[in-house]
Amino acid sequence: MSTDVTVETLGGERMKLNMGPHHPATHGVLRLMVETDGEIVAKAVPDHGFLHRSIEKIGECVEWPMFVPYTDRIDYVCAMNANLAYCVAVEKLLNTDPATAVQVPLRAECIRIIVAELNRISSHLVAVGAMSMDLGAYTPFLHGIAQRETVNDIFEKLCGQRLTYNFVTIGGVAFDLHKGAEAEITAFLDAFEKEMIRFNKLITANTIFRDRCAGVAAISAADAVAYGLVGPNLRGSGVDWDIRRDEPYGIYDRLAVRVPVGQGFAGRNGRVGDCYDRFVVRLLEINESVRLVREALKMLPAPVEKKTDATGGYQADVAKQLRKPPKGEVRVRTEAPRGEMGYVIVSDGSKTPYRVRCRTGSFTACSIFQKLMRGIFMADIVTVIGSFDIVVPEIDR
Amino acid sequence: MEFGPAVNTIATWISGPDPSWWAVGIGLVAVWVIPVLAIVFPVAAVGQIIERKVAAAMQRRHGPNTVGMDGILRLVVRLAFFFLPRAAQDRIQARITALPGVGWTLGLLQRSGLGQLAADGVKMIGKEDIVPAGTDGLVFRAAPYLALVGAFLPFAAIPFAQNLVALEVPVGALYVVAASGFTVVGLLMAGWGSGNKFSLLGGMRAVAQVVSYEIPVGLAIAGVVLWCGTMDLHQIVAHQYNGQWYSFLGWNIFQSPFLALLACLLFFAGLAECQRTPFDMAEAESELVSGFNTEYSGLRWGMFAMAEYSEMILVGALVSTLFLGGYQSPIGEPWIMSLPGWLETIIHAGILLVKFTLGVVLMVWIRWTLPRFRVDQVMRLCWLTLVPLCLLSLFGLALTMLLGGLAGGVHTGPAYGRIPGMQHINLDALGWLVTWVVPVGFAAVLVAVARRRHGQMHPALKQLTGGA
Amino acid sequence: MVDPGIARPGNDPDEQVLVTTVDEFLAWGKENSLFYLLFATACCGIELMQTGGPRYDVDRLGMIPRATPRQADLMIVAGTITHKMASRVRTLWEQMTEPRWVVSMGSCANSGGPFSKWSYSVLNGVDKYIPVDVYIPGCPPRPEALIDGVMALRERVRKYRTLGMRDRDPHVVQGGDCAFGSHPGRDGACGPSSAAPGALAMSRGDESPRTPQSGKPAQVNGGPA
Amino acid sequence: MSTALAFAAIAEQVKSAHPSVEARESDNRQPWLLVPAADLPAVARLLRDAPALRFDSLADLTGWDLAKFPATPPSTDIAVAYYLHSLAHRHHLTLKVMAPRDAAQVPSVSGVWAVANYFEREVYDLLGVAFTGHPNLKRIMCPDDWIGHPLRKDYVYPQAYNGIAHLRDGQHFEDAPPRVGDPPPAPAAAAPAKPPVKSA
Amino acid sequence: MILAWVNGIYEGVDAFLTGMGTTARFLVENVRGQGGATAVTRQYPQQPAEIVGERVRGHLFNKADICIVCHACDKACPVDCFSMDGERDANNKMRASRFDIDLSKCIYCGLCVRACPTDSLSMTTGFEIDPHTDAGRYLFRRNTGQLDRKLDAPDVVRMAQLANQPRESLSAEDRAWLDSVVDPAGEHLIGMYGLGYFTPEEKAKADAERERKKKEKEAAAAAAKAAKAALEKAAAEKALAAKEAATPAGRPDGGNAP
Repeated sequence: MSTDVTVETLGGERMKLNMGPHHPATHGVLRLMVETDGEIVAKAVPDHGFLHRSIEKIGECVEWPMFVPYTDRIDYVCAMNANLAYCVAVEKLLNTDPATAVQVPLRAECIRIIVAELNRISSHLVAVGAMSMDLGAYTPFLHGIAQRETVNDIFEKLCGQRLTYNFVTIGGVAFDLHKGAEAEITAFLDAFEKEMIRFNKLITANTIFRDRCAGVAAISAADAVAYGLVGPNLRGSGVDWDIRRDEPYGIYDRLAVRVPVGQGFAGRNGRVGDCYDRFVVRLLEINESVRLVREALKMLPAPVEKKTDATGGYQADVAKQLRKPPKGEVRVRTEAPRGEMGYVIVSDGSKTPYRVRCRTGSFTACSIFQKLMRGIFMADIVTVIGSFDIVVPEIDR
Repeated sequence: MEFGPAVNTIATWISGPDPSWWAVGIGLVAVWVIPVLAIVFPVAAVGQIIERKVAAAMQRRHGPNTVGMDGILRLVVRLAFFFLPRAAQDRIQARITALPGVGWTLGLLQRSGLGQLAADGVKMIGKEDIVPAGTDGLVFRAAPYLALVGAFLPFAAIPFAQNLVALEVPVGALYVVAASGFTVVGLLMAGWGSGNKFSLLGGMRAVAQVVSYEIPVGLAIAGVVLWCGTMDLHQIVAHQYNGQWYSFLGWNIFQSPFLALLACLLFFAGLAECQRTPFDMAEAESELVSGFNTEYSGLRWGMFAMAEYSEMILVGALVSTLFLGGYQSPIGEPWIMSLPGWLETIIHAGILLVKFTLGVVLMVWIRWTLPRFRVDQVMRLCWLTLVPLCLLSLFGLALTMLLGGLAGGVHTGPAYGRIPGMQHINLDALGWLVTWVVPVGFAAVLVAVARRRHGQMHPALKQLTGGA
Repeated sequence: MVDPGIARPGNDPDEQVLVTTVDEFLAWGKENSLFYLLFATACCGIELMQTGGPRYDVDRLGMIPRATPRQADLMIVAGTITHKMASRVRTLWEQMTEPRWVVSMGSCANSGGPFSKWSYSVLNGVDKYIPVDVYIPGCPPRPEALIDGVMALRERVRKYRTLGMRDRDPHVVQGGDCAFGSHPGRDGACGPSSAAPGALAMSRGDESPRTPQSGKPAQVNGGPA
Repeated sequence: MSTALAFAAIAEQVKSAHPSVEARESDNRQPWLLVPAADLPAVARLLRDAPALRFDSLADLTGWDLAKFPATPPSTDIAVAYYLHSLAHRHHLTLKVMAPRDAAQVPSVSGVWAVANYFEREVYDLLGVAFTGHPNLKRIMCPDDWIGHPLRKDYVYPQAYNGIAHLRDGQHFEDAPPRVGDPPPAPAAAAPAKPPVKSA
Repeated sequence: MILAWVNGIYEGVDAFLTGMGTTARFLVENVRGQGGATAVTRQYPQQPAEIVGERVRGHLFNKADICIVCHACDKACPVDCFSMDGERDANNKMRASRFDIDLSKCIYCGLCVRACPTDSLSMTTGFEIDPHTDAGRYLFRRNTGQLDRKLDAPDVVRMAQLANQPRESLSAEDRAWLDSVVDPAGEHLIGMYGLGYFTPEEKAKADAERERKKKEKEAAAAAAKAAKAALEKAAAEKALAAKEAATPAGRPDGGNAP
């Protein structure tokens, strides 16, 4: 229960408050036009587009492989997953015609899972850390960042960049795992699990934090589906749906993905689908990702010299296919940390896509803001935004 | 109202045995301003560095450690050797830095972040001080001064040493609470005068919060007053001396679990009064950009920061005075009393400084640990938790005193300092034990029952926090 | 407006011992206490965050983030600035108090970067709207690069003169076709003064366009056309 | 036991209720239903509410300009595609509505799936398809005074916005997309800018 | 209700103590420098940067002596940051006469390096503007935006000093040196800070100079091309005439059929 006051009982005079586009809690350049009566929010209308970089238009202008760096910038917090989504989509397009079919090597698939899940960990670290920072706890955020740095180090050794990786390519991955990568990743995971327990003691189990999130902006399962919530936001409302398990892409069908759903973790004051559930679901997903990375490491086939080898290689040869891909359209859904990252790709048979459409989780998450932000406290706006883990370029693209 | 001995001494020294009012005024200002300038001001400034260093240590960082005192040294050298060309001045500076010990000291200042403090201050002085369009000019300009005055006024009644107190108000405890309430006027004026809606919200939150938390503060102080039978802070300090070498056992906080509880409550209510995390809704950075000081820059903002840290010190000093023996040392007083008067004053002030600095560190520690409350939670905490607990403690305390008196456990302790014949409530060992065991045991049983009834935790959370 | 480049009485360091010494001291403070504005739009924002994090810890250098522009000295433009956002960036910059500096971080803020060619909505370089002191290449720049850029900015801050004549005003708009600011010599974008040859001599070191107390530019040449 | 239906079965059900709906296939054999714009709300409601279909989630709504698509026969319509998904039955469906280029109007489905509100605003902004009955049909990405709809194939890039030139000087755009006039090479020889071409 | 209240207080105190304990442990470990919470800070400007791995994508670097100006990088680049000219050398091999990389646009994606057939293009292992590993600084021109040249450390110091002085106060020698290192047309530079910008008349002069040179070069190239074309045309006509004389039917596809 966030407040006893309903919007209907508020007084007539309201204050218009403009949060953003530069505001510490809007995670970038989101703008909220808030109408409040004192501390109670009567209405909050989000305003988007401050980071609309026309990436979809760029997709129509550059060649197939040249769009991969732009997917990095659609969602830079989990660039690996963003790369992966686009590459899976293009591979599916190529596979609709037997003449251009492409077989991604098994080792590349394993590496993809490893990097995608590692990046999911680091993305969720930013999500939970930023939410706790929005609620005033700065230390957990910095501990999240410190862990993220280790992941960044691994990725930097892997592909040479810290944030915008451009690592997953159409038909495989850009590089094989570097020497000693397996040991490094395992060591990181071991230390990381211990570290997360401390993180949780510090913030998740904290009563102030729990009470601030409990019961705030609870979303029913039906609403969550109707408003197009995806990923942890949808699962926080108790909907058992994960694309990795239910519509597997890559080799996710060989890994048994366990899907945590929201159950009203906050206890007495909590309700299924409140901010605390979304927060805890992310933490549970981190644990699940740790397990998946370990399993993928076990499945990893031995490397071979030939890079296009169907098992031990890491990059299928797709240059020829990409010059003349099949004409038509294809839609692919993948599970990024912020939920479904779906691509609609239309090809006119040329070396440039005809239309690249990226459906992102944050965009649809914003559609429910106006409904949620009624009758809550000013301070809860921050909690709600934080709990949805929005990344602004994903909204605006 | 009566002035502290030092005030009288100074006044007498200025204008003879029967000092005139202006001489008393000078003495008052001197005795009030000296400790404020010499003790509170530096600690308030250093508090910001303490804050940054402690935060850094908790976050696996180093905190400010690159900025040394070289700028100040250069200024000094330039001014001292103004007749020399610049290159020569630079050489002199290099020589000085190379002197044995100097380099080490400078390095220490650098690593401890004190150079950073100097740089911040210097920058703030040079920063443009703007009054944005749309502000209520006078209100906007006056607000920081009021906040600062509100933060410094209460120190007049805090006894820093036996004779270092400006005002010996018989109702000193009340005066401190009343004077510290002045700050909130500054905050409200800042919030209103800024002409910024975030500031206004921040100011309003500050008022609501500070006014509410005056209640638990007052109740907690009332407990001490009840126990000691006086509102004079000096006498409360004197009351806490048991005359033994283990004189810390005489402190109020160890007298009764209720007093200990009241000390905690006073500390937390004080935390709320000075708008620190987890009660920093007035300044909530992620909600209200910067709250009431959103529109302030340069020195005016520096004044608000100074006021905030001074208030932290005030809370630390108040808790120390009321519960932790004030300026007394924890290991008996004779070794201090045997010293010359000026040295005794310095040592006593130093002891109080250590105590309230520890309080400040604790506040910083809390700030970097806990998330922020929400407005309704703060109010609920105040009215539904702190106030009832205060009342309960007061009740328990009164009961303890009544029963203790009936059982004959209360007796008069030895006299201390310059106030002879103080009536002490001082329990003997058995009474002390009973006083502690009974309430704590009762509370433990209550908590155990309550845990069994309500204390379930979701298994997923248990797994996340390490299965405990 | 006087050309400080020409030697004239009072501008020589050795002639104004006190002023230059105090100025040097003030500049030392400014240099070592650069509070930066929490301003991040895109990818570089994450890297900025990580630079403030435990691994790179710019707090060591005296840099702490401030949420409000009034209390910030340095604006690190981290990320893409779109046409829609640009006027807000300008507003933020105007709200900052003197002395203030701007670092443009990453390709997007430098020149539009990956979006410079095909995008219709991205501003090609933030220096079209606000004057930039230091540009840092990278997409996003590594934290080391950011720190390096800040160290270089500090070299510049060290030359800032509060009391005496400034050798060089750091706030002359440097960008190609900035419609604001005080750079008179560029492509006619900044008013007719560029046509007069005499005006060109002023471009090197003219004073900041702001009056000390107003917090607003005293003269805004041009504006949204 | 799976209650998911294949495309043919879904199409059959829809067609029996709305005969104007056609089942089509794209060039790479991806099936979809072509729905006449007028029937869209009814079809949408049927798809959401029919117990065997229950498409409770609108996974994606997008569109593209067919003007340059090498289709047979050539078309200049704007295709608006609805990607439906049923969490209850776990099956998919793609709907398409062809909107004529010059008067692109499609009835809104934001009353059926709440998320369509945002999707439709985006399609309106970027492709210029007006959704009739939409509660708040405003631009969502571009500023309100933006000219043209960027994802149309005949979109002409702006030369300047808000008085600020779009390009840097010294940039070369030999093969860049067409822009409204080119930045004058030098201030002295400023060529008169071409009048802005407003896309439909 | 009272029990719930008591439980609430207990939970609050418990969470408070747990949190304080956790941060205290971090603090102690950090101060003692052991355990999981040791400070992870790399004190960068004071300590050298640690660049991990060998695949680091610093900035682009082209070995001009093995570059064959095949434009593969140009084609692979999503942002068009390359512009290059080639000419035949004595051995009739293509060599780069100009190879400009616009590092203000480069997004460090590495696609060009993967496309390069001769491995002439590579990315440095130092980060973007690392003065430590590069032992100097790379200069980038702002508006024409290309990697300009590399300066060694003493030169960097000298240049920074000179460039931050009013230009009028420089000696003629210094000014000449400065002009030789820094292209006056590049208004100011990325990666090199504190560097001045140049007066508009200087820029105008430099622009005009460059424009003139470009026009001259273009004119020369056009003339050469025209002459060559005329020559070729004449030759082709001659050959065609000869061919037509030999095969009267002629081939309609011009000999391009597979």
